[in-house]
Order: sequence, then structure tokens, then C-alpha cells
Amino acid sequence: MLNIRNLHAYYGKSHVLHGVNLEVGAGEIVALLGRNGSGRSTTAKAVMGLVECEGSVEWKGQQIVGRKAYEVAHLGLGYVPENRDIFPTLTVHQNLMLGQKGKGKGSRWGFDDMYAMFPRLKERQHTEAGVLSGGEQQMLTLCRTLMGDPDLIIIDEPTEGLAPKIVELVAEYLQKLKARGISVLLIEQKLTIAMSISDRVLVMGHGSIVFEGTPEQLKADPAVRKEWLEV
Amino acid sequence: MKARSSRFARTAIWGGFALLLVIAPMLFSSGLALTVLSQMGIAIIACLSYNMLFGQGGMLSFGHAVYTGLGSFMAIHALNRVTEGALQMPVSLIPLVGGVAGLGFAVLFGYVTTRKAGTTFAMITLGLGELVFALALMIPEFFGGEGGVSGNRMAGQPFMGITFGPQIQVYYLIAVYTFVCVAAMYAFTHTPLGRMLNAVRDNPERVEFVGYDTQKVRYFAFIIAGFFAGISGGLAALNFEIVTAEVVGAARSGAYLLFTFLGGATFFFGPIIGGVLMVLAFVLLSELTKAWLLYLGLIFLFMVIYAPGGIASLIMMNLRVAAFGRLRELLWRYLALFATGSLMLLGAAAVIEMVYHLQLSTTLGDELRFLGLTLHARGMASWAGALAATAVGFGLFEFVRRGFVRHWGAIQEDIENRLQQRSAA
Amino acid sequence: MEFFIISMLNGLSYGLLLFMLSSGLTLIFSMMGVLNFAHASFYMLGAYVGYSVAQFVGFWPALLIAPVVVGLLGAAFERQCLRKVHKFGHVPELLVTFGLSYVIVEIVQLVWGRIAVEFRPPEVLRGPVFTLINHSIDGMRLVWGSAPAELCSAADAAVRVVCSPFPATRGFMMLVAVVMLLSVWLLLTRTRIGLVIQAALTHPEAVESLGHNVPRVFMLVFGAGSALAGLAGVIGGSTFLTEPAMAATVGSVIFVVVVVGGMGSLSGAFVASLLIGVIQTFAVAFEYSLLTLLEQLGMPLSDALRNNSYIKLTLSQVAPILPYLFLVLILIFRPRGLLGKREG
Amino acid sequence: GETVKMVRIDPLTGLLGPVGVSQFKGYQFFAEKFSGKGNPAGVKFEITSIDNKLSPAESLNALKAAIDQGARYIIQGNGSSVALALADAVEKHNARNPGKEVLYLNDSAVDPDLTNSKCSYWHFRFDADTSMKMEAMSSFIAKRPDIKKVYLLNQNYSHGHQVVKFAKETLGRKRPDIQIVGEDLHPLAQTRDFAPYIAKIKASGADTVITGNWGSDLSLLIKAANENGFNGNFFTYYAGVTGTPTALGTNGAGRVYQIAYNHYNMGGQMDKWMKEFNQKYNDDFYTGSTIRIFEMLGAAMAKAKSTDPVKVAAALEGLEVKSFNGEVQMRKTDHQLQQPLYMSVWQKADAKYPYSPEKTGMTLAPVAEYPNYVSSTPTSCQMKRP
Amino acid sequence: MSAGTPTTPALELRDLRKRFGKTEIIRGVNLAVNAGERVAIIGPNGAGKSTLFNLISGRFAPTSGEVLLNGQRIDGKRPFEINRAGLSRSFQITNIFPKLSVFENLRCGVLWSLGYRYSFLKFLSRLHDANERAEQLLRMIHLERKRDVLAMNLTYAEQRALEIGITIAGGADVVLLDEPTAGMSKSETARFIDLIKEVTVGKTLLTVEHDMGVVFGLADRIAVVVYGEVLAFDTPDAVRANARVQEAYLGSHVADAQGAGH
Ligand SMILES: Nc1ncnc2c1ncn2[C@@H]1O[C@H](COP(=O)(O)OP(=O)(O)OP(=O)(O)O)[C@@H](O)[C@H]1O
Ligand SMILES: Nc1ncnc2c1ncn2[C@@H]1O[C@H](COP(=O)(O)OP(=O)(O)OP(=O)(O)O)[C@@H](O)[C@H]1O
Ligand SMILES: CC(C)C[C@H](N)C(=O)O
Ligand SMILES: [Mg+2]
Ligand SMILES: [Mg+2]
Repeated sequence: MLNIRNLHAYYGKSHVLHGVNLEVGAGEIVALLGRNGSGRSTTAKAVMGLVECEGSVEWKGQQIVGRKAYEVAHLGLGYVPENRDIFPTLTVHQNLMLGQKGKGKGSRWGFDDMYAMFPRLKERQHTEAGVLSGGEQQMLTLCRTLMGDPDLIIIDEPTEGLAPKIVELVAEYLQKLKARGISVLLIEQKLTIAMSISDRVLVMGHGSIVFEGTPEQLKADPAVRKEWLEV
Repeated sequence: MKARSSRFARTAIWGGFALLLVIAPMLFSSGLALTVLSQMGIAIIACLSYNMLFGQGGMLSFGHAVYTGLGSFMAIHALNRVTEGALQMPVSLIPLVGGVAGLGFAVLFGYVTTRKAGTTFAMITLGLGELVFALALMIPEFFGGEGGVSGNRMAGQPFMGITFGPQIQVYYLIAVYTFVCVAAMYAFTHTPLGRMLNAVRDNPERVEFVGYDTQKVRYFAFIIAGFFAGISGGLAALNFEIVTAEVVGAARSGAYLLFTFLGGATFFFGPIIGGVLMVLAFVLLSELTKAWLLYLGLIFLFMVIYAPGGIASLIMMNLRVAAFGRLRELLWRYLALFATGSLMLLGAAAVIEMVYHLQLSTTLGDELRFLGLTLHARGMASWAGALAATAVGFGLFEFVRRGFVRHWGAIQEDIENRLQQRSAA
Repeated sequence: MEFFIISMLNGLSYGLLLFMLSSGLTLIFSMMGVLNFAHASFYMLGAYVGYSVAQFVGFWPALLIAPVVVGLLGAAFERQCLRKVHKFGHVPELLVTFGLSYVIVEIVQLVWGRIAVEFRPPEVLRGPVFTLINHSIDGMRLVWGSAPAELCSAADAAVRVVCSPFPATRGFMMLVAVVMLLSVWLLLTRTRIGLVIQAALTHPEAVESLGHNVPRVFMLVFGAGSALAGLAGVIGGSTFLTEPAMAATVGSVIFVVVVVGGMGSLSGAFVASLLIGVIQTFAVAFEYSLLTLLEQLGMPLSDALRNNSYIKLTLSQVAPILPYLFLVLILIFRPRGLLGKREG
Repeated sequence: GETVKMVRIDPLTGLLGPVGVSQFKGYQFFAEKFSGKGNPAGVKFEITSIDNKLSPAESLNALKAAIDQGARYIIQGNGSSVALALADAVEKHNARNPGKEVLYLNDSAVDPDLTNSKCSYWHFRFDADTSMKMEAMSSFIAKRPDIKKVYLLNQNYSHGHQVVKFAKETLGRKRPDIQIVGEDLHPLAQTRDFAPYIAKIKASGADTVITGNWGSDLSLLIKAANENGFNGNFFTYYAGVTGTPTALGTNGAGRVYQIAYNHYNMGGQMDKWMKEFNQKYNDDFYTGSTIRIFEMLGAAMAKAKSTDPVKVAAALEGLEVKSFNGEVQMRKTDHQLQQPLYMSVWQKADAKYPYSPEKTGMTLAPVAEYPNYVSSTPTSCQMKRP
Repeated sequence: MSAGTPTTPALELRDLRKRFGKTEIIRGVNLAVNAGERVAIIGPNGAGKSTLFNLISGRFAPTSGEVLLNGQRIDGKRPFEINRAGLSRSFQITNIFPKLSVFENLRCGVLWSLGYRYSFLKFLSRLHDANERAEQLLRMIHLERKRDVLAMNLTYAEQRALEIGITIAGGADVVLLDEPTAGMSKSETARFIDLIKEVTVGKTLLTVEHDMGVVFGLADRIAVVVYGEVLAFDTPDAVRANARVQEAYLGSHVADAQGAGH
């Protein structure tokens, strides 16, 4: 479905991605691991057209490099940015509302699904999102993107700052998404959940993919873990 | 070693500044030049004091003229008391009266305004400004109504032959004040309060968590700025010998903002450039062309969009390039830019001038002189020429600019890299 | 009595004109967080463009065309200038509009000259809407349009008759303002635009990746706001005076309105506009001063005090400062304004 | 002969700009007429103008600039506020720069102080000051029993203040029965909407308004009066000044009066000039003092056989010339021109009084004339002569 | 509470409550932290941990209850007053002076504590004690090489370090850290814990964390906050054993959460 070939990305003059190649198939969960600064978030941004980049990004067969973010989004790609980009001055409900495309008709998801998923949000649906706790904000960003009914969703460190219990919850829900035929590109720090739920894992280092395989293969390959994940 | 060289540099700069102030009137000695120089001193102090709020404190004030202006009024009244003999005081100290007044009113109004920051602060200052201005026409006893208050600076006994009658004597008085005030305000930026003021600008919330009361920091800075503003007002009173309501008006406040920004609010010396520009614009440019406000507005727009750091930042960038010894290779590009640019501007300006002429001074006939060349506002030739110049100029300029941008970018990249290596090494 | 009615109407109509202006300003501020210093300049542009267009196609078409033109200019400005500095934050944005206000005044003088132009309302609006006739015997009555001369003059000197016509221009002004209020209110409540922009202020990237074309919305809003100012300009200009200083004269007052009403609160702006309009109109009418007050209270006053010019100041004399006094007081005691939600 | 460089410092922009612009045309027109053979001294008059935006402070900068340009004759008129500042500045300049003296010729600023408490040797006024104009106006009102309730509406600056002062003083003397039912001062050249004031005037039941307003402050006042149905009398100084005739239109007929040293139908040479002026600039000429400035300067320079301001000033003192409104004399004691005044009324232009300003079809027709001995008023000036 | 501490606690909360609108977020928290103790606060998202910090540090005033710092009431005081009283905090979202150099950032943190207040008559360069202290801090947080770099140009980890630096600069003896390692990779986290340990020796430390590795590695005692109440306040082992904590917060795989830790 998503097919990235030889992607290069730049922040101003600093060259951050050096030819990234990766695919995500339909209904697949792919984990993208790597250290801080290895370029995972940048990859996500590049796909969404939020950083200047060269190379090829094909989505459902059509080239989307250089498209504006809102165009990409309308093609059915969802993106959950890292560090909790909620809209602080809007209420929780309004935040979700902005997630909808148009009037939100024919979407697989409605407000109720979201509130069912995270009751905490329902409790606070009329408070300003800015005052939500770190974790609540994290949940909100995820839901907001789902409201747009994407076919593939790129999630950047969703479990950051979440209590272990919630982390498990999120893991469950990602699998539920998969069950509904939604593909997931999961950018993670915590090996544990990545290993437990993903079909394939990619490891990124210095702006390119340095390992690709199943969780098992990664487990079996201490060298890679040692070099690219731990210190 | 390093310390000594930097101390040497400092003395050199300040010495140079002093020297400049002293010899300036000898270089330009015409009556007009003297007027201009005197006003520059005044404007420099005003803009620097404004930048204490704007640049260093992040307080966008739309009412700074209140403090310069009220300073002026207090000073002129003091001057008149001296003339009547009701007050014993050398004229040379009158500006301090202005300063104290500015400080006093800053204490008063600042208490209200500095309780808020950001947009609210801007709005209150705007309101206070308008308020004082409206009051001016309401209390003729103090503000002198439409006519304003005039005074005579040849008051009291002359001190060793200094009567302050001739403009040159006034200039040197202003020069002295300018030097002292600039030095004092520079010193301020290197004091605890000065530094915390920057901190408050950048992140007020955190300041509260390192033990400082942001309101107090803003308030004290505001008061100090008020003092210097008042001094500049006092000098203005002596210089013009008349003070009318417009000195507290919004237009004046706007001018401070505008030129402080143009000069460059992010560097200490920016506002000095701003002050100089302000006078050049108000006195010379306005003499030169009726369209001066238009040019001013356009320049300002252009700067905000393309060089938000003001002229000062442009200078610093080039200095940096120079420091890495790469300015020379840009020289000819600059020349080209200048040549093509001025061709374009000349053409455009000529067009504007002719339109203005047609619009505003038809009674004076079709001829108008513009930078030495004579244009016929209804003459085909003039228009064709002007438009052609504009078009050609623009084309060439754009071409040159592209090259310049590329080259500039390359240089910056190179410098960045070298810096990287340094910090790595 | 008729004095009160007429003054009240004058006050309201002036207030509503202020509202026409502040509504656009509020729209832009509440949505984009930009304090548009050039707003009053767009008002002036509206007047002048309206004037010129009216020369060719008459007043009514001008009433539509001028706002559109101004709106387009506003949008263009947003696209070419405002958008470029958006990333630097609010102060540069504010400064850009500040600079623009200078440029517009000059361009106006360049195109239309430095002295007022004769922008007359259409025939239908020249007369009065209605006339109040106050007859010292038959009492007060109202006739639509202008009252025939015989009604306004009495046979014998004993009876006193006063005719007070209310100009149609002002009536029209009130009408348009109300319509405008409704439409803006609808725009804000019936659409999601407001939310999108608010969100985009802090997290443009996030909003875009949710599929909203942020730049376009910004441009539309700014254009719409300017258009409103333009409309106000056509009406204000033809009712009062079309001259290069007209921007400066309303400029600071509408800021007062917006702040007093509560930054970004439309209803607040509405209330504040009327309040200030009425206050200013009536203030002119009242000769009360501290002095009169003290005398009413029957205080013994020394002659020195009587001649003290401060307490002799009458309300009508201090009228000009009232709005600003109001502003400062509000900001001190209720910084979020009359109906504002958050602090500006 | 030699050229006399003159600079006029006046507002050419803002609400009162139109007045200054029109008046400046007058100066260019007559500078031409009076140059060379036009004057006994045979000098060439050369006049330029600087915009002071009606601000005293600006005016002083303008004065500096004018002197830098080498002008020794400064002309100003619009705004007594400016006039007072200018007189003071000229006094100072002349004291500090002996040998570089300049003269200040005042064509319309009518605050009496300029020739009384604040009189200056270097200042000459060619208009008639408010004390004179009010003397005449009150004498006229004295003969109008139908006038019972008067409202005073004026601009809030020295000129306006003086109008109020002298209106009260003279009416009190000549018509103690008249009741001043109201009194207002509004900011100079800032009011756009006079409706509130009109409402107030009507409420006061006044049958007559006396105002020294000029330019937009008068035309907007009258526009508002028409819109809001006030139909009492207006006694004005400047009904003839740019913009006001249009505002008056036809419905001011018979209700609007002007007191001045001239009117639109002076006859003789003046008519020819006005016609010519009108054709040349498609504008109306009303600031007659312009003419007398050139007449008297010419005469004085001939008398002094020099264009040196000091000598010319001396020659101007007490000088008499025959002008369009008869014998006029520059009184030695206070430099106030002594001259006859006319009360004129706004009415349809007809065969007798044909001149119609701003194509209104109306005109100002004289209804009373006040010769020098009537209009003349005493002065308290103690002139300091060099 | 761990047995017998005669001295007055460094920080004590007495029945502390906070409501926002209708919802009560902090519902009567009692807590006593002894001088020199390292306490970690854990709990589900939205439990009220950051709010608790905000109440203690004066960002919000409590609805009711008391906060005592070395026996002195500080509740309801303004942040700067509390800071002067000797309590300092860091933020969950990095909160530094972006346009000032690293050195200046630290010096700003130092100035008040050395009594320079709002002085505008002394030159900073002459304030030797302040400068030395700043330099020393610079070394403590290992940023000597970035001394004159603008704070906004630091990497994320470096900014977090600076954040801590500013927090301890004033020499406060009670330090609150809100999720100090948020957004850091395992490796960085590990290094960072050591840093925190170094710079807070002898100080009373209160920290919010989700990373169990960090919590167990750092804390002498752990307070578990759930729905605005203290569910448990005890030694790490005791807490880990506590069944209610298990289901309320840790969940099952806490074991391997640690595993990943060390
Ligand atoms: N806005 C930016 N400007 C310049 N450089 C950036 C910017 N954002 C990230 N970088 C740099 O790009 C590189 C990759 O950043 P990225 O955010 O993709 O890393 P990451 O893999 O997401 O790590 P993490 O999210 O855990 O910090 C890093 O070296 C980072 O310093
Ligand atoms: N100013 C406020 N107004 C209303 N509710 C608030 C406010 N601040 C916090 N809250 C609510 O209080 C609860 C606790 O928030 P807090 O930030 O303390 O949680 P937390 O324990 O820090 O969670 P996390 O570990 O996710 O950061 C949250 O539900 C939050 O929505
Ligand atoms: C031009 C004149 C109307 C000026 C007015 N007479 C004044 O004294 O201010
Ligand atoms: Mg990332
Ligand atoms: Mg938290």
C-alpha cells in the first residue's frame, strides 16, 4: 500500500534522511525502531509532506512526494505526530471534530467509538485540551486521527508518557485497528510492545533502514540490537 | 590576553563614538545640518529607551511618546519658571527635569500597564497614549491647548559665555547627554535587572520559578526607560523651544516603534541607527519628496518581511561573513545589486513622483525636479523613461539577486560547517 | 424629549458604524490572533473605492463592488505579506499591518488627493427617514419622510413647534450593521472554520495533516474581514466625510471597542460599540461638570475653586477622552473585557 | 528689480487643507500681478509655500527651513494658534540673529492678542481682528429685534475663545436683553459629525448661532444643520471660505451672514481679478488681504528704497494705501491694519450681485458697511522697537 | 510512613485538595517527605501528579489544605516566593530561556539566590560568585562545551539537562522533577538518571515518572497517586508487591518493562 523508495529529507541545509526504503502492506502493523535522532519522525513527516524531501513515496499506486499535507490526508493517510500536538484552546470534543473529514459521513469511526475506547476522554470531553494530562493528550491525538477514517495510520511514539496499563491498552487497540483492515506504521522506542504486536520490524539508523525482518529475527539478532538500539 | 584585547576594542568603540559626536558639526556646519544633528541625538536616546521595552523586555508599547512628551512639557515649564526667575537652575540641567518627569509618569502609568504583558500590554499603552493626547487639548493650563507651550532657552545667567542662543551650543549640550545616556543604557543591559528583563521576554513563566517577580522586572525596566525617554523629551523642549500636544500623540509613539524596528531591536546599537534614520526621514526625506511617507511605509513592510532583525542584523550578518574572510568575494555582487537596484528604484520613484505631482501640485505646472533631473509630469518621454528604467532595473536586479542568494547561501553553509567543526574540536 | 430620541438614534447609529468596523477586526483577531492595524485603512479604502465606483455605476452597485474589491486586496495582502511573517509570530504580523496602514494612507492620497472628496449618498438617502414634530400643544408625533413646512411652523407665536428630521443615511447605516451582525454570527457558529483556524494558530502542521487547507482559510478570513471594513467604509464615507484622515480618526476608537468588548468576542464588540457610540454622543450634550455637581450637592465653594479649570471641565469637553478612559479602566479591572472569554 | 523671496507657512493638507491650497493660488496669482511694474519699488515677488499641517511646532521647523532657503518675508494666516507661536519664534530669531531679521506678514489670523498683549514689532496683521469684527457684527445684531436667543459654537483654540469673549462683551454692551442660551467649544479641525451639537442647539431653543468656525468646521456644521432641520440664523466670519458655499447650498438663503473686510461683489478692479482668477484656477478668491500685502510691501519698499526687512518694517508703520475697500492704514501703535468692514448675507445671485462661488447660484450680498472709525478698536500694545 | 523521623519533614502535604470547575482533581493528599529523601510519584495518566507539583510549586493555589516547606506554610504563595523559600521544580514540557546562551540560562537561575535581586547598578561580569556558580553548574550538567550556544540550538537531551541545571541553580534543597526522562531513549535515560543522582546529592527529591526502570532505580520511597488520592506510599519493593497498585497502575508486564530498563 505505502511504498517508499530512496527517500531523502532535509531540514533547511541539514540532510537527515539518506535514501529510506520501506513498504507497508494492507492490514499490516510495521514497527519502525531506532535511537533518538535516527530519523523516524522525519520519515513520517516526509510521507505527510511536512518536510522537504526527494525520492519516491507511492500510496495506493500514486506518487505523493511534494503533495501538501492536507492533500495527502484526504488520500486516506493518517498521522499521529509525536509530542502531543493537541489543540490546547479547543475542547476535547472540538479536537475530535477537527479530525473528521467533511461531516464525517461514512467514517468507520464516530465520537462514541472513541469515548468507548478511552472513557477518560468522555469524562473530560468539554474541558480545554490544553489542560489535559500528558497521557490524556496522547490518547486524544490518536483518536483525533482515527476520526478522519484513514486506511493507513502513522503513529509516532504513541506510548510516550503513558502509564504501563494504558500502554497495553494502546497495544490492544492497534491490533483492533489491524483487525478492521487498517495498516499501521508504528514508530516506537519501547521494544516490548513493538515486538509483541507488529508483523514486521524495521530498524533505522543515521537516516536509513539498517535492519528489516520479523520480531523473531530481531530477537535472534543481538548484534543489530546492540549496535542500533542499545548502547 | 583575550580580555585585554576586548577591553581595548571597547575603549576604541566608545572613544570613536565620543569623537564622532564632537567633530560631527565641523564636518557638516550648515544650519540645516546642525538642526539634523541635534535632533539625531534626541531621537537616539528616545529609540534606545524605547528598545529597553520592545527589544529587551518584549513589551510592545504604543504609547512611548507619553513619556518623552510629558518630559518635554515639564522641561518647558521648568524653563519658563527659570525665565521668570521663579526657579534657580542652570538651563543645562533642564533635560534632567524632563527625565525625572518621565520617570515619575512611568512610575504612575507603568504600575497599571506592566501588570499585563503581550497584547494586553500593547493595548493599554495604546489607550493611555490616546488618553493623554486627548487630555492635552482639555487642560490648556498645562498643555497650552492648540498653541502649545513655548519658552526661551536663553534664560538665567550665561555660564562662561554659554547662552544656548546659538544652535551649536545646544547641539553640544545634546551631544553630552546623548553620550552619557547611551553609555548608561548600554551598561544597563549588563546588569542583573537587564538580564532578567531578557529572561522575562523569552519565558516569563520560568522566571517566576527562579525566584523573580515578572511584574516587578517589567515595572522597574519600564520606569528606567521612562527616565531616559523623559531626558530626550527635555532636550527636545530646549531644542525646539515649543512643545505642543502632538509630542504625546500616537503618531510619535508609532514613529519610535517603526524606527526602532528598522534599526534593529535585537541588537543594542540597532535603535541608534533607527534614531538617525528617523531624523533623516523626517527632516531630509520629507524635504526631498512629498511621497516620503509612502517610501517609508514600503521600506518598513519590506524589512519586516525580509529582514525582521532590522538593519543592525544585516550588518552583523555581513560582519560574520567578513570575520570568516568571505566578504570580499561578495563585494562585486553587492555593487551589482546596488547598481541594478538603484536603477529600478530610480525609475519607480520617478513614476511615483510624477503621479504625486499631477495629484497634489498641478498649480506649479507640469515640470518637477527630482534628484537633479527634470521630469515632465505630462510628458510622454518622462513616463516612458521612468517605466523603462523600472522594468529594466527590475529584470537585471532579479537576475543579480538570484546569483547573490545562491552565493550567500553557500557561504552561510560553509560558515555553519566550520562552526560545527570548532565546537566539535 | 425629541432631543433625547434624536440623540439616542445618533448615538446608536454611530455605535453601529463602529460595530461594522470592529466586527471585521474581531473576526480577524479572534480567528487569526492578528491585531490588524490596517483595518481602519481598509475602511478608508472602502470609502474611496466606493466613491470612484459610484462615479461610474452609481451608489448601489458601488455598495457591493467596493467591499469585494477591498476584500480581494485584503486577501492579496494576506497572501503576499502576512503569510510570510506568520512564522515569526504575532509581533511581526502586527508590525506588517502597521506598516501597511502607512502605505494605504499615502496611496489613497496619491490616487484621490490630500483633501476630502465629495462622496454624496444617493437621492433616496438624502432626505430624512422620518421627522419628529413636537408641538407644544398637540404634543409629539412622527411623520415618515420629511414633514411639510406648514407642520413645522405655527400660526401664532405662543405655540412652539420643533421639527427634528432623522437622516436616512443614518437609518440605512443601522440597517446594514444589523444585517452584518447576523451574517458574521452565522459564519462563526454554523461553520467549523473558526475551530480550524484557532487550532492552526498553535499547531499548523497537525491541522494540515488532518486534511485542512490552512493557508486558504486564513486568506479567506482576512479577506472577509477586510471586505466588512470596506462595506463600512462605503456607508461611513458617504454619510460623514471621505478624507485621508478618516482611518486615523476611527482607528484607535475601534481598538477601544474590540478590547473593551473582549478580544475576539463578537457580541462583546457589539455591546461595546453601542455603548461608546451612545456615551460619546450624549457626553457632547451634557454641560455638567464637577463644579455643577458640587453645587448640586450644596457644597460651599471658594471662588478660587470655582475658577479652577479642572473642576469646571464639562462632560461635553471631556467627551473625547471617555472611550480611552473606559479602555484603561476595563483593562485594569476586567482585562478580558466585557464579554471576553480569555485574556487577550 | 531685485526679487523678494517670500514663504507662506500654512496647512495644505488635512481637513483645513483646501483653505490653504486655495489661498496659496491667490498668492501665486497676485505675486505675478504685482511684480515688476505692478509695484512702485519695481521688485519681483517670488512666493513658495510650506505645509505646516496646522501645527505650531511644524510651523517653527518650517520657519527654520524658510530662513535656510533665504526667505526674509514669512506669510501665515490660517490658525491664530500657529500665528502666536510664529510671532514668538520670529521675535526670538530676530533678537538672536541681528542682520538676518525676517518679517511676519499675517493675512488672516485674527486673535486680538497678536496686536495687544502679545504684539510684536516684526508682526503685521492685514486682516481685521476679532475685536473689530465683533464690534461691527454686534452693531448689526443690535438692529435686529427678532434675534433673542444666541448660541455660541466655536473651535477650541485661541481664535474661537476670542470670538466667544468679544461676542459676549459687545452684545452685553449693545443688546443686554439678548440671552446666551448655550456655548460650546469643539476641537479644531477634528469633528466630522456636528449632529450632536445641532441637536443640542435646537434643544436650547436658540434662534441664532454665532461662530468663528472656518473651513470644514463651518461647512460640516452647516451641513449638519440642514440635515437635522435647524433653521435659525448663522452669524459667521468665514461663510465665503472654500467648501462652505457648497454646504450652504440654496437653503441657507437669508439666514447666513458673514462679517469681513470684503465680500464677493466688491466691484471695480476686484471683480476683474476675481473673474480672471476663477477662469485660471476654477476656484474663488476671497482672501483679499493677499492683495493688500503686496500693495503695502511695494509701497513700503519704495519708501524705504530697500527690501531689507528692518527698513521695510519701519516704512510699513503707519503706512496708508488706497485699496479695494478704500483707504487702509497700518496702525503704528500695534501693526493692525485699519480698514472698513462689510456685513453680507447669503442669497440668490442676481444682476446687482452676480458673483456666485462654487457654482451655487448664490452669493454674499452686502447689507451693511462699517467705515474705519466704526470698526477701529483701541489697543493695549506697548511696542518694543529695536 | 517509614519509621520514626524526629525532625520536621522537608516537605509536607496536609489534606491537599484542588478542583477545576466541578471536577475535584486532587482529593485530600497527605504526604510527608523527609530531608534528603528521594521520592518518586507514579500513577495512571490524569491521576493528578503534575497538578500536585503545580500546587506545591505555586503554579496553582490549592482549593484547600496545607503545604509546608520545612514547617513553613507555602500554599497559596506565588511561585517566586516559594522558590525563594527553597523549593524549585522542573517541567514536564521543557521550559528554558531559548534566546539566551546556556551560561546565561544558568546564571539567571543563580542570581536571586545570591541576593542580587533587581539590581541595575552592578555589572554581571563583576558578580564573581554568580559566575563561578554558573560555571560550576555548567560542569555538573556536562555542557561546558556548549557554554555560549543559544539554548534553543541544543539537542533535546541537552535541553532536558539544562532544564535540570536551571532547576537546581538556585540551590534549593527541595527539588521537584516532572517526568525528567520523558522522550528519551533507554540509553540516554540511563545516563540521565546518573546525572540527576549526581546533582541532587543531599537534596530532597520529588519526581514524577512513568518509566519503571527509572522509578525503581532512583527512588527511596514511591508514592502511588490514583484519582487524586495517595493509594500507597512505601519502599519500592513493598509497592511492587502491592496488589492494588498492580491492577490500578502497573499492569501485568511491569516485569519486562523493568527488564528493558536494566
Ligand atoms: N526541526 C528540525 N530542524 C533541524 N533538525 C531537526 C529538526 N527536527 C529533527 N531534526 C534532526 O533530524 C534528525 C532526525 O530527527 P527525528 O525527529 O526524525 O529523530 P527520531 O528518530 O524521531 O528521534 P526522536 O523522535 O526519538 O527524537 C535528528 O538529528 C534531529 O536533530
Ligand atoms: N487547569 C486545569 N483545568 C481543568 N482540568 C485540569 C487542569 N489541569 C489539569 N486538569 C486535569 O487534572 C487531571 C490531572 O492532570 P495531571 O496533569 O496532574 O495528570 P498527571 O498525573 O500529570 O498525568 P500524566 O502522567 O499523564 O501527566 C487531568 O484529568 C487533567 O485533565
Ligand atoms: C484663515 C482664517 C480662518 C484663520 C482664523 N481666522 C484664525 O484666526 O485662526
Ligand atoms: Mg521522533
Ligand atoms: Mg503530568
